[in-house]
Amino acid sequence: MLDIKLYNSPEKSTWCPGCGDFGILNAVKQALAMLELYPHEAIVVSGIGCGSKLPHYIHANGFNILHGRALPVAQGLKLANHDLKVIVVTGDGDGYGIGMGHLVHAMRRNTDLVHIVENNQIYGLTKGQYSPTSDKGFVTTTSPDGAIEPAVNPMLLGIANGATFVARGFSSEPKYLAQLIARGIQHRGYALIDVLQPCVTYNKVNTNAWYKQRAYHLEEEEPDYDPTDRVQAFQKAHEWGDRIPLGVIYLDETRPTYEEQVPALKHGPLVKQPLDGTPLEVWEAIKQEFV
Amino acid sequence: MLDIKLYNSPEKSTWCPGCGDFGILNAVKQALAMLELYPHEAIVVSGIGCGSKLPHYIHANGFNILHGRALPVAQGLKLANHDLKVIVVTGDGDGYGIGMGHLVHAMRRNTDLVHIVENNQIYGLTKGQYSPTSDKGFVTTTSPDGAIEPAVNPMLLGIANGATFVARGFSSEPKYLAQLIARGIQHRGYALIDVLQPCVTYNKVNTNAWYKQRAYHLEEEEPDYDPTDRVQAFQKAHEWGDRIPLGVIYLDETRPTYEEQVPALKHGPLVKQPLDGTPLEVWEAIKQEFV
Amino acid sequence: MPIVNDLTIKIGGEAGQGVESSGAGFAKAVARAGLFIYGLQDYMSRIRGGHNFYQVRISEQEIWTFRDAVHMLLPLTTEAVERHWREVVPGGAVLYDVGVRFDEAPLRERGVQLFPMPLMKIAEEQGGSRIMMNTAALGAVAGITEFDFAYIADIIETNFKRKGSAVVEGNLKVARYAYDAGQQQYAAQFPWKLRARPGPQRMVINGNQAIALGAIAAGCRFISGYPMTPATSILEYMNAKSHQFNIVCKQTEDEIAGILFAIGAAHAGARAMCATSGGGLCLMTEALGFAGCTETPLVVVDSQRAGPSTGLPTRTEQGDLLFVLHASHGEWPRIVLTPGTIEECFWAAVRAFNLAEKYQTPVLIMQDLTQSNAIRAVPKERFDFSQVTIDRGKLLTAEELDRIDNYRRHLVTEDGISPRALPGHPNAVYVTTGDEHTEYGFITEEADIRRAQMEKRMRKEEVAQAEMRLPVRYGPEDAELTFVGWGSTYGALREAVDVLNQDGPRANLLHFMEVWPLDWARVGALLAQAKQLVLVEQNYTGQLGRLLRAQTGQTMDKRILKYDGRPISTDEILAGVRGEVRAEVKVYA
Amino acid sequence: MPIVNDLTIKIGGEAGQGVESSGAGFAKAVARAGLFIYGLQDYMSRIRGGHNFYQVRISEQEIWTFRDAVHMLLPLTTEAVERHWREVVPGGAVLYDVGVRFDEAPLRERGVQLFPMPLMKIAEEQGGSRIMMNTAALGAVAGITEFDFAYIADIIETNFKRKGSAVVEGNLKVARYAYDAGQQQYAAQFPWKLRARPGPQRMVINGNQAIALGAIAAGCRFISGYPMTPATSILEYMNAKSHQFNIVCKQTEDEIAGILFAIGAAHAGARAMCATSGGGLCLMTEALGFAGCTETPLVVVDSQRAGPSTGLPTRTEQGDLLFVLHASHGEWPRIVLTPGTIEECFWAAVRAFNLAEKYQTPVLIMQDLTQSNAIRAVPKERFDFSQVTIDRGKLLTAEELDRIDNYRRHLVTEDGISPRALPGHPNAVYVTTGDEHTEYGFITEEADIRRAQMEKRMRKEEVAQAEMRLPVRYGPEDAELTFVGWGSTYGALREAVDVLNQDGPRANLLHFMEVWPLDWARVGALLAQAKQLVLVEQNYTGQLGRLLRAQTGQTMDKRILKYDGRPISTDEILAGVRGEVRAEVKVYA
Ligand SMILES: Cc1ncc(C[n+]2csc(CCOP(=O)(O)OP(=O)(O)O)c2C)c(N)n1
Ligand SMILES: Cc1ncc(C[n+]2csc(CCOP(=O)(O)OP(=O)(O)O)c2C)c(N)n1
Ligand code: SF4
Ligand code: SF4
Ligand SMILES: [Mg+2]
Ligand SMILES: [Mg+2]
Repeated sequence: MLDIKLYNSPEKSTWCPGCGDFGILNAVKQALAMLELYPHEAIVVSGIGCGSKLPHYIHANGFNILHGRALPVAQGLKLANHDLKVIVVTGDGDGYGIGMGHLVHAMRRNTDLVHIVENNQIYGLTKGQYSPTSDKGFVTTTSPDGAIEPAVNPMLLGIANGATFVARGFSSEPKYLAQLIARGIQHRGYALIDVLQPCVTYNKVNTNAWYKQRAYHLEEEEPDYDPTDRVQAFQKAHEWGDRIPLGVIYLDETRPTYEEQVPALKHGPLVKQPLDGTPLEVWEAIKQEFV
Repeated sequence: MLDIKLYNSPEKSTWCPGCGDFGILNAVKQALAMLELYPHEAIVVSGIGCGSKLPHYIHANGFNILHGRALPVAQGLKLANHDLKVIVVTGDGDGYGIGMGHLVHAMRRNTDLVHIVENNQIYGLTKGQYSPTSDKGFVTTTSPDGAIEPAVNPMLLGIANGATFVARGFSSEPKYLAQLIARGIQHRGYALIDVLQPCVTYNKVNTNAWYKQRAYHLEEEEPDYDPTDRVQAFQKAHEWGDRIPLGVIYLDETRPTYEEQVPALKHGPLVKQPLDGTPLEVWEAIKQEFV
Repeated sequence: MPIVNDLTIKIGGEAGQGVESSGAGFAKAVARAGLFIYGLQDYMSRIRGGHNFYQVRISEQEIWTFRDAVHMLLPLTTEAVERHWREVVPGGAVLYDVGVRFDEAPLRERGVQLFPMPLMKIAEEQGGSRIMMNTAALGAVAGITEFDFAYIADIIETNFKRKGSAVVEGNLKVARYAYDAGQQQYAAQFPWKLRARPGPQRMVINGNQAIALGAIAAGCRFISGYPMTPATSILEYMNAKSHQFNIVCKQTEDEIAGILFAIGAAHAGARAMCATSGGGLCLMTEALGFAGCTETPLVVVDSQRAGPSTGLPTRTEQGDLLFVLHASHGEWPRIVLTPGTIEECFWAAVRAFNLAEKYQTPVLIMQDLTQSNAIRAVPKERFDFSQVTIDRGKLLTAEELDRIDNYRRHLVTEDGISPRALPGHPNAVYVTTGDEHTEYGFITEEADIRRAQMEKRMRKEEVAQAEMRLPVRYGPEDAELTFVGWGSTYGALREAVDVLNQDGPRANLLHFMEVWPLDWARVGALLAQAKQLVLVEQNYTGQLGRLLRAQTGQTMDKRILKYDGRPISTDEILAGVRGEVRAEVKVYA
Repeated sequence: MPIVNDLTIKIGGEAGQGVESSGAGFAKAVARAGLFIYGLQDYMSRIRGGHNFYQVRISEQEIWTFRDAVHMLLPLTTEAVERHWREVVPGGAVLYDVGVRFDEAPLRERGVQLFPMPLMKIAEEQGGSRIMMNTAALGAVAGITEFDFAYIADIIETNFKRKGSAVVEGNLKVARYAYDAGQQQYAAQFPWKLRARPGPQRMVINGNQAIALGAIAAGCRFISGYPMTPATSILEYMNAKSHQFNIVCKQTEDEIAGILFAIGAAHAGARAMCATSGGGLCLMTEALGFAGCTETPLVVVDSQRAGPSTGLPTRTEQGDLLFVLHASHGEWPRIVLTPGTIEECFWAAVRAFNLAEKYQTPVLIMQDLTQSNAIRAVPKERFDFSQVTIDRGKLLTAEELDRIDNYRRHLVTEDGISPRALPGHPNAVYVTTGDEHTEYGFITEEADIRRAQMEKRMRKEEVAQAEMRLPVRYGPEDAELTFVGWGSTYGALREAVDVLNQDGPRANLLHFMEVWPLDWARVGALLAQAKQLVLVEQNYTGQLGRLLRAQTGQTMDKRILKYDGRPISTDEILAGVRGEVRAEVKVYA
């Protein structure tokens, strides 16, 4: 266990007091400390949104991308340097809305990274429009009659689309969350950790109390639950409303990661290969192919 | 039943002889004839790809969009004029690759349209690169070592993401397919019909014979199969390989369509509302709100 | 001697402290009293904390912009004092709660008066809640400026009534108490006064509201898009009016879907729009060209913010001009409007829908963050809805379609515009596509058809040119110096012209309210008449200047550019003209 | 009198009939015989049917483009005759299978010879398969032109060996038989002959292969993207070489992901690229600005095809220039290369990676469909890999990082370029963002930091300018007429210059191989020297001309524009200069 202070950033956070993002930040730091990953060994890649400012508030490599676009950058990064531990942090709008296409394909690919979704069921940074995880009927400035679409179910999404680690955490339980994140980092492949995150300013329905009342620890309440059983996981994934399970909902440890299967990476990370030094004979032989 | 010749276009198709798209075209025409929908009552919206040229080869309203972008246009169209029957036709690359984000959100929305995916497991029009439905290991010019990602499973995708009608057809069985399409059109909500479609030029693995050998009619072979049972459907959706079920895999007739829930559409299609004629008093009252 | 009805009040504090609502509320009260106001909002891309401000300028004459000089500063935090005390004119004052601590020496040295008051205490004791502190502050300002309390009472009524009468009562008590206290303590020392001038009502409205109103007036009943500062408020206003006008408002999964939904709706026949900022527009680029190729009418608002990339999400810029003019690969006709005032925003929206349907192509309205959010008191008659006309161009009616035969959606015509049928009529069953197509809309690769279609489409730009507005001139015809600008800087430039015409040199302004297509020969002639062309833009490279040189050969003699995300002020422009160096503004001669 | 080594052969037929492989195969055989060739591919956006052609021009001197005149037409279909017989020069011939029927009268009238042959029968009888008909046709051409059969045998060996010796044998037999038959029947009547000129080997290569090779030579080991004509072959070539060079080639879900993967890889330290066409570039627009803002080195190829929108997917255009120069909202530094020959493509790719890393910003290479696909015989020494250098700019080594302290990724420097650390070193743990940021990479909204960062980024363009290539001049210094062009039209313009300098008026060419940023004062001076500026572009609006006017004030005297998706030919340019009217080309004076 490293000292958690190692990860303190000089930047002051811009989050509202009471925001769930604080708990998530704390949990990420704890997870890194637990795994003894030094700041330079990990890179936190995020989108745009309140929660996506997280890389500025942790001392670790950080890359703060565009809205909805963290995952493809993270995958490219991992393919170029698979020595780095890649932690992706996005909002729910970011990850499940504008980023949906990338998300589904990232799940299929099973690149080794952990994807933490700060799911406050709202667009925070743009001041409170409904998000893809807002429950049906949720009233905002852009859904004055209540959201019409049923919410995206992240657990189901993960299971159906090939994610190999699908879990749910809660920002008000940072210790528990840290453990989930640590497991996600250790998991070889794409790990989704959806985090219930109260937005104290704009989401007056799904509040901290609302989540607290409903959230339970799956492995405690259902010790026989087997996350590797796809059908069981499928059924469990539907649970939302009165009771919300936390923990690993689905797990598949049998699939290789994407990068393990790329022949060009057999010799180690791409960025550690020399760029030049190809003997002239090789070039001559290639030129000969065109003659 | 209308005369199928009603739907003949003056355009000659550009498809390769033997292409599965012919069967799909035929099935769409049959379905329209069966439902006695006249050419002006339906609109066929497509993406870009071999199969997406279909609207040119059928006499009906047609709108041939960009690669991956048919679904959002189709939804906007339906919201503006819900009197039109909307038939979306895309390729597998189009629908499940570049169009994935739109697809998942369209499924959630449950806009009333039928979405036919001409799934040849390849990028046809760009001359044979692997597609999101290419099986793992499939060798093409852009996957010289075989595709690494496991194929997208369209049935699972539909079930998990909120599609209310999820079916599979086969282009070499146009009658059967026509029936599926007709059911899809009649279904109130988003209906996915994934169609096995041999690409005789670029897919030398998943050939007509390959599909023929494996495809079976679910409702015949498993008369007790209940597509409204989510768990059963989830399990059935995994079937691919030696046996491939055709028919309606999943069905949910309980969810209202998106457009039924939009208050502005209570008075009929948007395009049938007058643009002007608001009394000046109304405008004065609005101006007063700013005083 | 009192200085009546000519002052600027600035409130500064953290996000979440009600800076904007207080400022805008006070502005509205003053506007109701018959005075002109301009309200400028400055805020950070965060929800709580940090530092925001709101600046209200008040005048008896019509005003078009803010000015740098502040007469009364209301800091809610120490940071607010530190950031803004230098802006307060000597003789001006800082009014603050006694709890706000700062180094008073430099302020005194500058001659700035200090007006501490127990605002928090007043709020707690009179209203029962600290939240009412801002009400206390504004009450005090009113007292010190001897502004008729009735207007304060009135605005409190309006703004708080949906929170119940107890809240209204509380705020009224707080305001009254602070009013009296302020008047007693400081009114004598503060020369700037506010006197009501009852008269015709004026609207207090911002540019985005004006665009949304214009769109609704023009019959737009479909908006799709994705929230993005500073365009979101257009989507939100349309949502707020969706019941009254049966507007379909669709928040989509992203901006790509946003524009595509609108294209689908437009194709079906609705007047459809979307509104976004630069990053969202990037995602719409491909679809814009598709609309151009398929001849789909469409209105897209780009409310610019400071780029590149995510940039400064809550700050302003005019950085997208050349991007908007060339967005999407290949060539297709487009129309670009660049309204420069709030009333112009309204009319630009109306006009955009008519032009879009007339020329069957996308029309882009360039807005920016300043003009999206800034409010002005605008005479009501400037929004004369009876003057709004709806021109759907060559849209075929059902009756016309009943008689038609051999319908060709992309018929080659002299003006490039083809009769347009909406899908749904048996006589006009057609397909169209973003591939090159025949007159019928079928894909073709034939060179001659391609040329004919390309020329037909581009001809629409040539035809439209004739009806596009040349730059408006403000100021005398003959001048030593001619400003050249576009979009939201109109106000700052207009007032700079006024100042110069008093103090010299003689100046005027050529302002582009529409920018593409134009009759460039005439634009060139206008520019050529000027003795000295001074370009003023809020970007780094002087984009309008580059465009004008490309299209007319005319070169700007001087360029005054600002690109730090803050709106350029009349004062900064004047400084630029006079050769005074300011860090905020770059001047190139 | 035989005309030796100066002819054009054109094969036309349906997609799927092997038009391209036959044409390119023949071209390669001729190139191996020491002659220069240029092979032009024309194909439709469909997989089977329709009409494609392949045109091979052969010369003893180096050639840079095709010419309109065809000496031998090989139509595989009636349509091919109908579309192309007018291009055959009087005295030239149409060689065809007896099964191809057409109206012979007009051909005879023009003086075109008809060379029917039982090609299909030869293929079946000699080779056992109709598929070998094209081999028969090319064998016959070789016989008629009295081209040394050894080269035909040689290319058959090369092209068919992976199909096994039976196929090779069959084709050889067919070719030999047709060769003899052609020679016997028609050689005496056909004056154009091919004589081998054994000498140094030349590469037969197209522009996309050259870009891919250049990228590999420059150390690019990461390419991500999505298939799109005409850029796909770059992705495919990199895939083909992925084992040999350990290249990560990632086909992504779309072009947005394509560029973002590359940005991720580039940030990690790989030399990364993507290649697309206009539609895909539209989708990359937002990410381009992000790379510009975060100072990420990146190479993006835009192989242009005819727009707008999906347009003519398999046809050429230079329609994206202004879009590429202004793509993405806001302002950020970019470098745009516009190579005009196949060897320039190679060097542009090499240079692009060096410039990208040196200036830590995106470099765009503008390619087009013609140059993507057209092959030329290029002397091998033009691809001198020993001259390839790799300059990673201010990239900090591990040793330098070991000694560093207080690392600032976006340090403000005189040249705008900050020392760059790759993530992974304990002394350089940093974050960066597309929001405006401090030198450390943290989000900021402070005006002064914003200005400093904006100026720092834009300074890189000013600094880069000094090392960017001015337009290359071809032809004499003093000329009556100066062509101005960019990109793939170099060959057609160069040959037009040659013709004019023989026939008059005296001409030269200023060709832009790089287009942004440039030392515009020097460009302006070059343009100002010209007596008459004749712009030649493959687009509707004359985009380079507009850019040049914006940047230098120089106006083109004449514009020759083509926008029907077909490449402009030397002959069309000459016609334009001479005032001959042709439907394919628009000339504005
Ligand atoms: C392309 C683009 N569209 C829109 C935006 C505006 N925007 C910034 S954050 C955000 C949504 C934030 O919601 P979420 O992802 O849930 O994050 P949160 O703020 O709730 O943490 C949006 C729409 C943007 N930055 N870029
Ligand atoms: C934005 C964009 N990217 C790429 C392309 C090129 N493109 C055209 S069709 C196609 C894929 C076709 O595959 P699929 O959708 O499966 O249709 P099919 O041709 O197999 O019927 C691609 C990549 C394009 N037109 N637009
Ligand atoms: S707006 Fe909501 S999500 Fe954003 S910082 Fe505040 S509480 Fe957190
Ligand atoms: S390439 Fe394949 S999908 Fe395309 S038309 Fe030919 S057979 Fe059909
Ligand atoms: Mg959120
Ligand atoms: Mg396909």
